Amino acid sequence: MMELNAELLMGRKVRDADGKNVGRIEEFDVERTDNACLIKAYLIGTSALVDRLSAWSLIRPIRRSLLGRGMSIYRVPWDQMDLADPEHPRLKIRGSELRHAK
Amino acid sequence: MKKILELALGLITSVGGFLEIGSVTTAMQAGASFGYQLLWAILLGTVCLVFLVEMSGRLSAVSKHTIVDATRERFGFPFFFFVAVAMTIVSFLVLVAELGGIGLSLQVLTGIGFPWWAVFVSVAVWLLMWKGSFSLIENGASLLGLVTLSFVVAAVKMHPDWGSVAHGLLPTLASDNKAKYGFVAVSILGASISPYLMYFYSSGTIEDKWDESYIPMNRIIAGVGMSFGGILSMAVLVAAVLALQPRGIDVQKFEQAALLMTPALPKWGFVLFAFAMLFACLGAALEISLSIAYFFAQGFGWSWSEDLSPSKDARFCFVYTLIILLAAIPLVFGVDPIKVTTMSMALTAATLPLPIVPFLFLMNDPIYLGEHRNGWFSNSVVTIIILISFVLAIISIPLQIVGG
Amino acid sequence: MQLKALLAIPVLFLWACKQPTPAEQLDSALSWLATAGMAGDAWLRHTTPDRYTRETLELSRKTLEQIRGDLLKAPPSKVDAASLDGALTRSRRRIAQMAKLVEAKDSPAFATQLDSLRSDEKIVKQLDDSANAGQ
Amino acid sequence: MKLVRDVLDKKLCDREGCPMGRVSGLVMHVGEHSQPRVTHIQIGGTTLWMRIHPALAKLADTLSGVWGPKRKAPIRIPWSRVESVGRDIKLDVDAKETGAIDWEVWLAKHIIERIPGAGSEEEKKK
Repeated sequence: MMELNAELLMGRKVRDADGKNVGRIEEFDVERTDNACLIKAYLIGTSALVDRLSAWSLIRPIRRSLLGRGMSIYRVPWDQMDLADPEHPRLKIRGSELRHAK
Repeated sequence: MKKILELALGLITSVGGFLEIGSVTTAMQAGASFGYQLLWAILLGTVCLVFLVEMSGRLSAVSKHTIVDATRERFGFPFFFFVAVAMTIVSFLVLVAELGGIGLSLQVLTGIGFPWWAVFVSVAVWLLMWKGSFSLIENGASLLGLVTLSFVVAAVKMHPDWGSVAHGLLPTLASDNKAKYGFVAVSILGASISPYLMYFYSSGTIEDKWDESYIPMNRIIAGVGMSFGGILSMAVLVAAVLALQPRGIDVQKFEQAALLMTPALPKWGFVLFAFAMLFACLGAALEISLSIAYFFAQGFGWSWSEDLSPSKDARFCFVYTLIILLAAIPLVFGVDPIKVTTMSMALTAATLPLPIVPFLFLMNDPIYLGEHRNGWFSNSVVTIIILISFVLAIISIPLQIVGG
Repeated sequence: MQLKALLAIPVLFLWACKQPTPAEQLDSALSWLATAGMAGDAWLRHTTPDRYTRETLELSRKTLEQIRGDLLKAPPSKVDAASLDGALTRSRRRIAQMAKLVEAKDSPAFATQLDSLRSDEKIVKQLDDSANAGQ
Repeated sequence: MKLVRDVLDKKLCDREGCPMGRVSGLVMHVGEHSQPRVTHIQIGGTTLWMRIHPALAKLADTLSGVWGPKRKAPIRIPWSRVESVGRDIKLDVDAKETGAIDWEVWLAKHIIERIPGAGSEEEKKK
C-alpha cells in the first residue's frame, strides 16, 4: 500500500509501456460507494482538462469550427496504470492500445 | 412591491457608488488635456463594465457562488493564488488612493493637510465596517454618493457644445502627444473596468440573498445603473473641458481639481466638489476593503458576511482590519494620493486579463449556470473584453513610462 | 514566466519617474500660473475658504519656483531665457503677495495683484507659443 | 463523479453548516493489485502550498511554528465522513474538533474579541 496525493498527481506526464509520452493526468473518474471513494480510471490529455474546467459548452463549438477533429482524451482504467514511481506514472500497456474516452 | 423598492435602491447604489478618485482624476486629466476627444474611452469602459457586472450578478444569483468561489473551484489553488497576489497589490494601491481622496477632500475643506487625516480616516472607515451591516455600507454610502450628481449639473450649466460631445464618443487618435493620450485612455479604461467592483457586486448578490428570480432586476441594475454612473464620469470630463482646458490647467494635484466646479456653480461649486469626492471615495474605500476581505474569505473557504458580528468571522474581519491600517501608512508619510491613483489605474489595466479570462469559462459552465449560461452574444462581448484587456495589459506599462 | 513579469513591474515604475522635458516644464508652469489665477478668482467671489486659497497659492508658488530652477539649468530651445526667468520670478513674488493679502482679507489689493499675474501669464504664454511655432 | 472537478477545492461544511475551509488535497491509497481509493480529505496549510511549490510549503510550515495556533500534521478527514457532494461538501464532523478552524478561533480569541464591539460569546450570554 502506498499513500499518494491526488492533487499532486494532477498534471504529471504519463508515459506508455514503450516510454512514449501520452499526455498529462488531468482528472480522475471516481465512484462513491457507501464509505469509500474508488478510482475507476485516470483521464489523460487536453480534453480531460476541458472536462475538468467543465468547459465543453464553450470549447465544443470552437473546436468544431477550427479543428474539425477531436482532441486527445484517454481513459486509462485503474489496473492499467503503474504508479509505483509517482513522479513518473507509466502505463502498463502500449499507447496504441489506449481507448479514447469520447 | 418589495422588488420595486429593491430595484430603486439597487439603481441608487450603482449610480451613487460609481465615481471614485480614479474615475474622477482620469476623466479630469482627459478633459483638461484632450477636450472631448477621450469620451469614447469612458463609453467603452462603461459598456464593458455593464456586461461584466450583469454576468457577476447572474453567476452568483443562479449558482450561489461568488466569482472568487467559482474561480478557485474551477481553476484550482495555484491559479487562484496568482490572481489573489495580483489583486491584493492592485486593490491595496486603489485603497490607499481612496483613503487619500477622503483625506484630500477634508484637507481642502479644513486646510489641515491630508497626512494628518490619514489615521482618522482609516479608523473611521474601519469603524463603519466593524459596526455596520452590509446594507448600511452599500446603501448608506451610495446615498451620500448621490452628491456626485452635482457634476452633471455643473457640466450642463456650462453649456457644452453637444455636437463635439457626440463626436467625442467616437474613438479618434490624438494629433499630437500620442503617448499621453494613450496613457490617459488606458487609465480611464483601468478606472472604469474595476475588478473590485465585480467581486463586490457578486458578493453583494449573496449577501442580499438573490436567486434566479432576480435575473431581470440584475439586468436592469447593471444596465441602467452603471450607464448612469458612466454619465457621471462623462460629466466630470465635460466639466473639465469647459472649466480647466481653456485656462491651460493640467490636473496634477488635488488642489487644482478642487476648482473644477467653481466657474459653473460659483456659490456651492467648491464645497460640492469636496463633499462629492469625500463621499465617493468613502464609498469606494468601503467597497474595496470589503472586496479584499471577501476575496480571501471566499477563496480559502472561511466564513464571511458583513452582517455577522466580527467574532463570528474573525479571519474575514482580520483581513480588512489589517489592510485598512496598512493603507494608512503611506498616507501618513505624505505619499501623494493622486500619484498613487495614476499608478494604480495603470496597474489595474496591466492585470485586467487575470480577473476577466476566467469569466468566459465560468459563464459557460452548465454546472453553475444551467440554462442561464451565456449565449453567443454575451460570449462575443466577453471575448472582445478579453481582447481589450490583453491589449491594455501589454501597452499600459510602456505607456506609463512614455506618457505618464 | 508570469511571475517574472510581475516582478518587473516595480522596476519599470521606478524607471517611469523620469525627468520631464523643458517643453513639458513650460506647460506645467503655465498650468500652475493658471491655477493660481483660478484660485484667486474663486476667492474674490468668496467661494473658497481662505485657508484653501492660501495653501493653493503657496503650492503654486513652490512648484513655480522649482520649475524656474529646472528651466534655468536646462532652458527650452528657441525661448528667450532671460524674459522667461523674469516673468516666472515676478509671478512667483506676486503669488506670495497674494497669499499674504488673503490673510489680510484685502480684496482690492488682491485683485490688482491678480491682474498683474494675468499679464505675466500672458508673457509666458507668448514665449511658449513662439517656442512651439519655432519647432 | 469527477474527482478534480467535483471535489477538489470545494468548500467544506460541518454538520452544523459551519464553513471549514476548502478541500486542499486528496489522499489516495494505491496498492499493487487492489483498486486505488481516496481515503482522506486534507485541509489547509502545507498541503495547499505544496501544490504551488515545495519550498512554499516548507516556509509556511516554519512560519506556523512562530505565530498562531501550533499544529504539526495536516488536517485529515476520513472519506467515510463525507455526507454529500453537491454545491458544497457536507461532512459529518464538528469543525472545532477537527482543527480546521483553529486559525479562526485563535484570531477571534487573541485579536478580534479584544477589540470592543466584536460581539464575543460573553456579551451574548449577558
